[in-house]
Amino acid sequence: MKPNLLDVDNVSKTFAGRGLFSRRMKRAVRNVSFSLDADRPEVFTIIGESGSGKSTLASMILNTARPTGGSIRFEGRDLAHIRSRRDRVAFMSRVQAIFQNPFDAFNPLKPVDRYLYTAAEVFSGCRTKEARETRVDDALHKVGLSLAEVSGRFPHEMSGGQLQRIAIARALVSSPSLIVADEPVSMIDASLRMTVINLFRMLRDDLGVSIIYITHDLATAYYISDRLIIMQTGEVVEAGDARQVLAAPRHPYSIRLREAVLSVDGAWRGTGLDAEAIQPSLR
Amino acid sequence: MTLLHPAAASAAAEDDAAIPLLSVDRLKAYYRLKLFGIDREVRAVDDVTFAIGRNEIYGLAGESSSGKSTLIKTIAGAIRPPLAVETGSVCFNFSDGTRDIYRLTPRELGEIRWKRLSYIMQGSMSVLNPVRRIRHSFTDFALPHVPEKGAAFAERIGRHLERLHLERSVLDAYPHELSGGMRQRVAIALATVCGPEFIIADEPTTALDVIVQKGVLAMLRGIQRELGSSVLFVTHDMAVHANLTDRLGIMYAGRLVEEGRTRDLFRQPLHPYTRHLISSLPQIGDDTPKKGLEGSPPNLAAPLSGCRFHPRCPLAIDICRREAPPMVAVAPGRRVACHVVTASPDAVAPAMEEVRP
Amino acid sequence: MKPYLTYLSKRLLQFAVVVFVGINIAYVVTHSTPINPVEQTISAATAYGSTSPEAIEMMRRSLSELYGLEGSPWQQYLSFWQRVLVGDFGPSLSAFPTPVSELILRALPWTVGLLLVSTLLTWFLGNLLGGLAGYYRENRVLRAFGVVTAGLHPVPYYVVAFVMLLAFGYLWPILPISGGASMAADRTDVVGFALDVVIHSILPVLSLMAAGIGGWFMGMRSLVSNIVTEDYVTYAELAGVRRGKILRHYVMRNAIGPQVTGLALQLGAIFNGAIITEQVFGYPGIGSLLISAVHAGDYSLVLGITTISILGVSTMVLLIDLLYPLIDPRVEAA
Amino acid sequence: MNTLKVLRDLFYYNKEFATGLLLVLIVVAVAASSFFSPYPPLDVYVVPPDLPPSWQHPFGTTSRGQDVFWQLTFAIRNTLLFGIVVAVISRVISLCVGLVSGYRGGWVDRVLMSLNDTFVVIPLFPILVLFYFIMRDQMTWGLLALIVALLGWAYDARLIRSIAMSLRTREFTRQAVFSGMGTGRIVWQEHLPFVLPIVFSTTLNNINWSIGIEVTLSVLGFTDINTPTIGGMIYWANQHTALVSGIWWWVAFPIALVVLLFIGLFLLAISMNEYIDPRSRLSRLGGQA
Repeated sequence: MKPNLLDVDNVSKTFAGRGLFSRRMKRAVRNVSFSLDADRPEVFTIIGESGSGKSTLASMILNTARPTGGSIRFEGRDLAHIRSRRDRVAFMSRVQAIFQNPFDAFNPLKPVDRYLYTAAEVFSGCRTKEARETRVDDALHKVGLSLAEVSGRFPHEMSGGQLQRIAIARALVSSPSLIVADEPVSMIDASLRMTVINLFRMLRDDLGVSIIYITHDLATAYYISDRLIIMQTGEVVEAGDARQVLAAPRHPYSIRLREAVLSVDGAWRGTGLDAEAIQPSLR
Repeated sequence: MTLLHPAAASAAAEDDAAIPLLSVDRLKAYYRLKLFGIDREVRAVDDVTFAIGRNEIYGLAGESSSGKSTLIKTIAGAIRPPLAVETGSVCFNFSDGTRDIYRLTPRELGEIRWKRLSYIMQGSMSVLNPVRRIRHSFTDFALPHVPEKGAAFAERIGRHLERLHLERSVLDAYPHELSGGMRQRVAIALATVCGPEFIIADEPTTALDVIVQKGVLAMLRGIQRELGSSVLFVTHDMAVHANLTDRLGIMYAGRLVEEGRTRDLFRQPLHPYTRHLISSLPQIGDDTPKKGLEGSPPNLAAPLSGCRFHPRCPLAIDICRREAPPMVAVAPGRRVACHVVTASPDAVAPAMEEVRP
Repeated sequence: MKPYLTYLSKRLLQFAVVVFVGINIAYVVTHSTPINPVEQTISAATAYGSTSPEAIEMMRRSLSELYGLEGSPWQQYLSFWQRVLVGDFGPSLSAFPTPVSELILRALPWTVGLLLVSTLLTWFLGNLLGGLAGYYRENRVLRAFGVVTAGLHPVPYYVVAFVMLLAFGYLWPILPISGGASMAADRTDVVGFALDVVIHSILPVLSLMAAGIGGWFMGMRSLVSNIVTEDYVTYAELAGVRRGKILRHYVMRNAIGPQVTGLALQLGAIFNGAIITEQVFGYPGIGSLLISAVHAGDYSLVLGITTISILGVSTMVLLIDLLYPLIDPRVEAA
Repeated sequence: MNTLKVLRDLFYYNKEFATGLLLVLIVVAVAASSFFSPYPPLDVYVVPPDLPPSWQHPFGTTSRGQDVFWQLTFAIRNTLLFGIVVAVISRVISLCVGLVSGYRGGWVDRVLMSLNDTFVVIPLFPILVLFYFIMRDQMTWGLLALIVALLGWAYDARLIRSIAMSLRTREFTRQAVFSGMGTGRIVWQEHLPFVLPIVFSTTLNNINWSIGIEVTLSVLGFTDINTPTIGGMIYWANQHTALVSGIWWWVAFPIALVVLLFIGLFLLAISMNEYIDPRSRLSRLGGQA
């Protein structure tokens, strides 16, 4: 039987508390499990507010942090067995990452294309300049750009949407089968946001790449995801089909989260917030 | 002081109601930078005119580099080089007289601050002095502007906090001891304790979690209704505008492109940019495909000729490349700056059907 | 209270590390020399006079013990620590048989007084003026002061003291240029003696201040010009809070924390400066004692002063660190 | 970015940089002219002693029969060289400690920084004096440079560490990791450009500091007094009570020259700040304000 693309098996992450004598433990992620099927590429969304542990979970899947409990297997292989640089490179060529702030995700002192070339060289073994350029140009075309538009440009010359598309192209250079995107559109202007979101759909449908989409925004999650989990203080409180969960959440926290989403319908009815009791939920 | 005939007085009051609380007239505010001998001029606010009446929440929407932050800095009279006002005026018609904010001495400006004009900033962590207890911040900000002193002043603050469902014990805390949502509530309490006539709110909920955001917005709305203040509310989040604001102005590249009642604007956006913003908004339960807009906002240091939206506009015609469209009233309380829309408003109507399935 | 305890334990640990490393450096230096320190010291101590062979032999024995050259290396190391902890460095060789500790105790008040007065004045004035200069950027007087201190800042203590000595000793001799008090001072006349001490301290204090004030001034000025762009300052300005209040409670209050930390980090350097300044003005403190001890080849005194300096400076640093939470309520983050 | 263009811009638009560069160039020129000296540096009584400045001896002569100007050229050369050697050695230490501490974090960082803070706090001068006291005639110029460097790296290591730490959390570092760059490539290609300006600026300040130490120690006679240095000149002048006997030029010119050097290096160091500040650097590149 073919192994799953990704198995997150009862994963926990505990941080030692700061301080010399106070050994308070902070449990950032607690007993999280889910799997992604290798034959059915999907957009799998992790929803959570700040402090929910969603970013910690993401870095464990990306193998930049080690779980303190449970295991993560990619294509049947435990990430804990990745030790050598060669193993890490092989892993990264299959699992790639996209970050939150496109304005910070490129070294401001260097042209943006060097990341693409490096990826082509390291992951795809392109020895010659021509091979690298072809590879990079291919990846850029997939996100609607071309090497001519990007070559030699500095990050400050580009918009957030363009930069994020370049970041996606950069992740695509090695033809990965999984991309982890941590809040990829929260810093992008509304008019450019959907371009990036639609790219994920294209990656899934046309290229067969699975996406783990991490966000706090339920509306984009509804728009793009196939399945989702909702996390609160390190735990998964609800999981399932994205549309079903968001249409009718069951866990009290999911319900509160769902109710807090501001819908544009408020403006239509002219009611907006007035319907709410002014008694707010004090934290 | 002249004694007015009762009838005349009421006429004056009616007059008063007609005069908007804030009138911004043909305002231009530019950044002038000089570095290593290269001069640069960034036209962050370029010819903006609008007005805000009493007891309303006016929303201002726009993306990064739309100039909305600069606009509110200018309205708040918080101008520091390299930002400078080129032309135009910002007039407040407060209950005790009209003031042009750029004709005031620093002293006069200091007197209206907080008492009549207050401000809620983005990022509550950084707006509260980290080494000062909340109580002292209240004293610093409010004491000079209210009649109460001593115990009566403390009582006023206490009552105000209760009104906002905050415990009095927050007064003894330092900012870092409060959660993010709590700090933002305290910041709102601080901005409203003097009962100001006008409140500028700059992305006050952007950094907050969704659940907390809703509570803070409800609180802001409640206190506004109670005080009868006017609020200029700035955020890029259209969903917040939809739920909070009475009227809405859309900014693009330093200019106001559309303005109207929030409800009308969402129901029938006219400007192609507004239309895009609203139609591309993902909604739970809405399965229609949404599209992003091609291209990116123009560089304000080298503005385009004509309409600044034309390179990205699906409706652009020849004149859009040559002439900047003026803001034109197309209906009562509704203005839009678009050659195509003002030429044939009917052409826009069919497009509206796409917005709501 | 708990965060303070955590903080306290961290600072105490750091204090222990500083003392441990510092004393070990002193140990390694004294025990790593390729030459025989006993013979070296004897030849230096007896160079300018005839000493009887018996006395030299006695000296040799007591020196061997003093240098900790008796017994195994481990025993030597332990006895070294023992001496440090008890504060007993034996008799001075140059002022035999006065104990080293007595000489140090005699000199210590002068140094502590000079350091305390000059450091507090320098720190206070430098930060005050620097803060004003950062807040009132257009002020001409403060700007001029900035240029002057910036010019003085890179010049080391010795050169500043030396130039002061030239200026007030030779070009315009109005102040005493040497000693801690007049030789003929009547110590029973308390007021007169105190005045005499103060007058004698003016030049050393002034030169320490001249060399030190620029660092605080420029540090504070740049801190303040960063802080005035912080949101909480802008916000207070938008609220119409009076400028004086903003300067005091919003700007200076937030800048003072880093400057207190800075004081703790600079204390070692300030102490170095004081030693040198004392020597230039013949001030009867630790610095002058150290340098004359070197010239006299007085090993026990040199070692005693070095260890006392390390202990003293790290204790002062610890004190500053412990006071820090009073200034910054966010001590947990430290 | 070509460095030459940056330097040119700095020279034209930054008063501090231009003045500092000029001062340092003057001092370097004086040091360089030592190679054309008509007198060997260590020889005494080669000219008539105690002559005031004149056309023949522009800075006068010493009581030991040396020409002050030519003696000064050797002295400033040695002093400057001392400063540079100390700065280079201590830069290597502080870069290694700072970068390793910043990148590794965790217990490595805690141990290194504890050690680092110790070196910041410990009063250096008594230790140097103790060292001289033990070594005496073995105390050579090179040994002193090594000791001063070993004791003088800590303050700047802390600075470099804080930059390294903030760079590590930047997203472009993660982008580089996921582009397949190894640690070495990230450190040298991605991060070094951010650290270099501050390293340069601290180098200048460190040269100043170590020259200050050297001058002080030699004035007190606690170094190898036979190598001509600025401090050594003042030491000999004091030995001959030059000021009391009115030979002011023996003291005044060395002090004036070394103060020029101090101020020049300091101005260069602070003018670097403008280049270091990422905001002004970005707007130089033409970024959005």
